[in-house]
Order: sequence, then C-alpha cells, then structure tokens
Amino acid sequence: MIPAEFDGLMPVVIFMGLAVLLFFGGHFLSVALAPKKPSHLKSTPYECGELPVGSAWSMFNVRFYVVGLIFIIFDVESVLMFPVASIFRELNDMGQGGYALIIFLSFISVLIEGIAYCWRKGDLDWVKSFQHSLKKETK
Amino acid sequence: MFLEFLFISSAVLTVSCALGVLVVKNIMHSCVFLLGSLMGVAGLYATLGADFVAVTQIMVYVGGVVILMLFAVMLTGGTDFISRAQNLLGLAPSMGNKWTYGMGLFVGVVFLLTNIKLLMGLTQTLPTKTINNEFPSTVTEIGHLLVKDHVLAFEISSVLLLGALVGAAIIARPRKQN
Amino acid sequence: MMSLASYLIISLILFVVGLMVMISRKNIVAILLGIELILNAAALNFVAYSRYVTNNLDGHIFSLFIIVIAAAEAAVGLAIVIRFFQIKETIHVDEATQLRN
Amino acid sequence: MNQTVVSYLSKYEFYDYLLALFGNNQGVLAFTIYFLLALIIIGMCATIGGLGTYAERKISADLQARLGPNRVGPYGLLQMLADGVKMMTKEDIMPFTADKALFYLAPLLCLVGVFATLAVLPFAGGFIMADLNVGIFYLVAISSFVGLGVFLGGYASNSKWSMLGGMRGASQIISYEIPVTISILAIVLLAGGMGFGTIVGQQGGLPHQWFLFHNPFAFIAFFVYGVGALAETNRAPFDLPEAESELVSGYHTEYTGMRFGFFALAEYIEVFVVCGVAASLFLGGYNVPGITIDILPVQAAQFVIFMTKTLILYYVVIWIRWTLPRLRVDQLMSVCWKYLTPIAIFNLIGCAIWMVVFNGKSIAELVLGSH
Repeated sequence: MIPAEFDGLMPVVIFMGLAVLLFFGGHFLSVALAPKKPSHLKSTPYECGELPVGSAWSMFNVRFYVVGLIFIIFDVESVLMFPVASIFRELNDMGQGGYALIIFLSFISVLIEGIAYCWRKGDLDWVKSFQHSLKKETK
Repeated sequence: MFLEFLFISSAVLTVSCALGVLVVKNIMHSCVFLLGSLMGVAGLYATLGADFVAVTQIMVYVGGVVILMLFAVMLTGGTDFISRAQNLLGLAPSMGNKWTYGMGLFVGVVFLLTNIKLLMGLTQTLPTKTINNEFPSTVTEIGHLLVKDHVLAFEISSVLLLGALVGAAIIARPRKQN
Repeated sequence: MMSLASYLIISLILFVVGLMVMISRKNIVAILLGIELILNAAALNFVAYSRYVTNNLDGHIFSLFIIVIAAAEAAVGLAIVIRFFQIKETIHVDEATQLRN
Repeated sequence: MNQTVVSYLSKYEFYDYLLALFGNNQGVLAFTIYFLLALIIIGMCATIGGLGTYAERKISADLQARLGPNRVGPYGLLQMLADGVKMMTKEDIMPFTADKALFYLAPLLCLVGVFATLAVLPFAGGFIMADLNVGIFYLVAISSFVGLGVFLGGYASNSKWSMLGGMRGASQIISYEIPVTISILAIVLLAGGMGFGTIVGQQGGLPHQWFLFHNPFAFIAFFVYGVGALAETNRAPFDLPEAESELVSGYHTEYTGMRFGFFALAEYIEVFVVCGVAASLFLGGYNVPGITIDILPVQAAQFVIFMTKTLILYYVVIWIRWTLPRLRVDQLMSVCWKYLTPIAIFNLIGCAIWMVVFNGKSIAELVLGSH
C-alpha cells in the first residue's frame, strides 16, 4: 500500500502545473516562430476601423453588480447545502429522513424567499430594473 | 515530501500576494493579488486535510467575492483613481513625522518578535498529538455536524444571507438621479 | 517544517498585512480587500488548531461560517461603496464625512 | 477514501517491480505515473478539442448542405494541425492601451481552470486521476476560474467590444452557475456523496439504473443542467459574450495568435468536460451493463462507453449550436433567473421528498420490485 499523502492532491497540482507549462511553452513557440513587425496602427484597439475615442474602462452598469450580488448569495447557500445533501441518503437509511428533510426544506425556503423578493422588486429584469424603480418612486 | 512542497509553495503564494495587495497602486491588480493570496490559503487548507473548506474557499472567493470586487472596481471608475497617491510612500508625509514613524516601527518590530517567540514556544507547551498523514474524509463529518451540533448556526446563516441579499439589493439598486 | 507554529506565523503575517492595507490605503475597495485578508487569517487559525490541537472538526465549521460571513460582508460593503460613489463621485475614504447627504 | 490511479495500480503486481525500479521511492514513482497519465489525458483532450473544431465545421456543413473543410489531408482531417500551425506563426499583437500583466494572465486563468477539472473526470473505474471525496464540488468550484479569465481578458484589452463581451461573459457564467449547481446538488442528494466514484457507483449500466430515469425530478434536472452548461461554456444559443454580429468577437477581440488559441482550446476542452460530467452524473458514466468484475479488459470497455456517451453529447452540443438562433441579452438573464433557477430549486425539493417518501428507490425499483 502507498501512503495517503501521495493520494488526492498531487494530480490536481500536476494538472495546474501542466497548464502553466503549456501556456509558457506555447508562448515561447509563438515568440520563436511568429513575425514581429509592430506598428502603431496595428496596436490600436479594434473599433471597426475608426480611431478609438476614450478609454473602455468607464462604461459600466449597476445591474451587473446586482446580478453578481444575487449570484454570490446563492453560491454561498449552495456551498452550505452540499455537505447536508451528501449525507441525506445516510440519514435516511438511519431512519432520520424526516428530520433531515425538515432542516433541508427550511433552509431552502429562505433561499426561495430571497429569489421571490428579487423577482418582485424587479432585480431579475435585465432592462427594466431602472424603469421599474422609477415607477415605484413616482407612485 | 509532496505535502511539504505544497505547503511551501502555498505559503509563498499567500504571503507574497498579500504583500502585493499592499504595495501595488492599481486597485485592479490588487484584486488579482488578493485572488492569488486566497488561492494560497486554499492550498494551506488542503495541506491541513480540510478538503471541503479548501474547495469552499475556492468556490466562494474565486467564483464570487473576487468577481464582485472586480465589478465594484469597474463601477467606481476603474483605475482612474490611481492618480491619487495610494501607496505607503506617497501617503507617508500625511500620516505623521519621524517620531511617530519611529515609534510605529519600534512597536511593530516588538510585536512581531514577541509573537514569533510565543508561537515558536507553542509547540513545546502543547500536548503532543501524533500527526499522521492520513486525511480522512471531512465531508460526511461536516455534514453530520451541520445537521446536529451546529444546526442553529446552519439555519441562521441562511437568514443572514437573506438579510445581506435584501439589504445589498436595496442599497445598490439604481434609482432616480437627483 | 509543517507544524502549528508555521501556520500561525503565516496567519500572523496575513493579519498584519491586512491591517496595513486597511490603514494605508485610501480607496474603500482596497480597505475591503484588507478585511478579506484579516478574515482569512482568522479562518486559517481555526483550521490549523482543529488539526493540531483538537480532535474534532469544529474548527472547520467555524472557518466555513467565517467564509460565509465574509461573502455576505463583501456583498453589503461593496453595495455601500457603489452607492457612495453614485452620491459623491469618488471612493476616497476621507470624503466619507457625512452620515446622510 | 481518496482513491487515485496510483492507489488503484498498487493492487497489481507490476507496481512492485516499478517500485523496485525507482529505488523504493514511492513519491517519485507516484509523481512519474501521475505526470505521464496527465500528459496522456491532456494530449487526448487537446486532440479532442482540435477535432472539435473540425467536427464543428464538418457538422455545420452537413446541416447547411455544404462540404466543409476538405483540402488539408483526407476529408480535411488535418485541418486542425493547419489551424494550430497558423496560430503559432501569427504575429502577437497587444493594444498599446492594454493592461499588460492582466492581458497575459487571462488566458492562463482559463487554461488552469479547465485543465484542473480533468483531474477528477471519471474515465473508467480506477482510471480517475484523483477520486476526491469532494469531486463534483471541486469541479464546479475550479471551473469558476474560467469566468474570471473571461472578465479579465475583456477588461485588460481596453477595447470597447472586449469590455462589453467580458462583462456579459462574466455575468452570464456566474448566473448560470446557480441552476447548474442546484441541479448537481439534486444528484448529490440522490447519490449520497460528492465523489465521482460514489456517484457513478450508485448507478448501473442499463438505462433504468441511471439517475436520469431515477425519478421525474432528476429527469428535469438533466435538462436544466444541460441548458445551464451550454450557457456556462458560452456555446450557442448562449454565445452572447462572443456574438459576432453584435460585439465583433467579444472578449477575445484583441487576442491574436497563441493567446487566442489558448482561449479557444480552453473553451473546447470545457465543452468536453461538461459533456463528461453530464454523462457520469446522469447517464450512468462508465458502467458496463451487467459486468461488475474489475479486470483490465472491462476497464477498456468502460473507457469506450464513457467516451461514447460523452462524444454523443458533444455532437448534440454542436447540433444545437447550428440549429437554434441566439438569445437576446435580457432573455438570457430571464431564462436563467426566472425559469431555470426556480425549476432547479423545485427539482431539488422534489428529489429530497422522493428520497424520504420512497426510501431512495428509483422508479424502476418501485415498478419491478427488485430488492
């Protein structure tokens, strides 16, 4: 038998290392093979032939943040549900299925409240979120 | 052997990227350095046998918090802010004179040395427990703890997250410009 | 090499660096980055103690909840930062001098 | 616990000979075995990714009554080599306004995120590189690197098309991660474990033993997973981040040569990984019908069965791409949040109740009354 320290983690690290190796190897090949004739026009950002006006790092809408916000809350809730889900069958076999179901459902019901709230308030609409809140305020 | 390698590389990644967060001026690069630091911490969890916590760290931070931070940086003007002095040297004159800096350095060095001295001695005073390299599965154990011992915290955390969702959505929601 | 002390020293460095980020940067998002580092230092301590001192996994549960709370804190904190930027057109922390506009 | 290729191989006699060959240093031997197998898997997946581009063009040509690539090699089969050589010999252009460090980092993040998922993909019994007991959870977590890479690639180019594509891409990938994760949660609940070995082991070779037909909720969950996975890999009809009629080429507009190649490679391998996960979660994975003995020929058969299922799903993905029109960006978000996520939560609750009421038995077991 082999000790457990060689199990599990090593392939993960090896795959990550190979990805980095492949990246730099490909880069090296590209540097060695590719032609190098830089010009100013070539290295301007592509905007269909027009010269770019202003930086691209300014246009951003708050709805992207709201989507990210809803995502992170759901992400964290699913993280907490994973260990409970993976012992659900075991608990059920031990005859504690009802107890596990109640815990699980009460956790999910809070999750459903969250999505229902966001739906009701129009945070899930992509275009209308601004008009929706405008309508609310003028009412 | 392999665990030592993983430990050293994770520790170097964690510490160097944390220092990167501190010294880099560009806030976008700071976020990416934070990502490296958090990945290093995930590696450290893995060397401690906490596989579930390590993967949770990756899932929540890489997939969630860092992307959210990048979005927030974009929303607040991107890197336009870097014209202001943000690094330690640029801010140095506004934070005090040479006496305060001297005192601060002295206190910092004493604090660091004391802590290292204390931590170094910790291994002798603690009850020696045989540490083997067997990593038993933590997932089922964590699941049992979550539904039995810590069930209240488990349920309340969902309410906490609901509160965070509602509160943050109210604060961040676009509204009429006045 | 791998002992409780080495983990605690790493955690100490993380904590101090996070504190320095919080003190020295004037960008509110950068201050939140510092808070994340500090929370990670705490969570790392919990897991390290759980492996080397106690024989149960309570430390893992603690760091799990720390990660959960850090995520919630980042979400709310960044929402506040965005709102602040919409009002003040800046995220310099010294500009945050009023409790209401 | 964590079964891996090496701990599997150590049951055989030749492992001892190998061990003697390496001077009884198990660490070096394990590293060598892992490294060689990882090289083989990556080579295989890169070939599949390359063949994917070829198959994509060929199938789309079939669907549109054209010929497709037929100049390079027999039936145009060497087209992918030609593409690769072309990418390597293209000049590397970076916009002078770009954020240089992040411009380099973005394809690397995509590549790392996709390659790291290959470590837990169950090709055959015993031929899982690492059967981590957090397997599927690890896969979901590590593949979120791709969203980060897409966002950083769009940001670092400092071009308006790239920025729009990157933002759309990041918000689409993170949104669709929710229904996918919740569908996977339903399967974890049915299987009683997160490791791929556990999940595949709970199923059988014949269709009525698959989780797809375990109960009606799992059946719906498969389609939720499929739609979400299509969107997560930026495939049509969800390819809005790189919609060529709206944004020139999306987040990789400014990427040329080898760096563009890495983005494309990551995308095609990710499609393969997603299909493999769908095959092993819902379609029985590598199980050979009726045989449970653990010998090498059976494993070859298992490998063939796994690859067949995966490649059939791969074909379906390409088929969908060339059949369905692209969604609008607001439709994209409402599909995710207003349809898929509630359905996925409903499936999860349904599976939990099914587990308790029917004591974890599948429809087939209830109808046929076995065990």
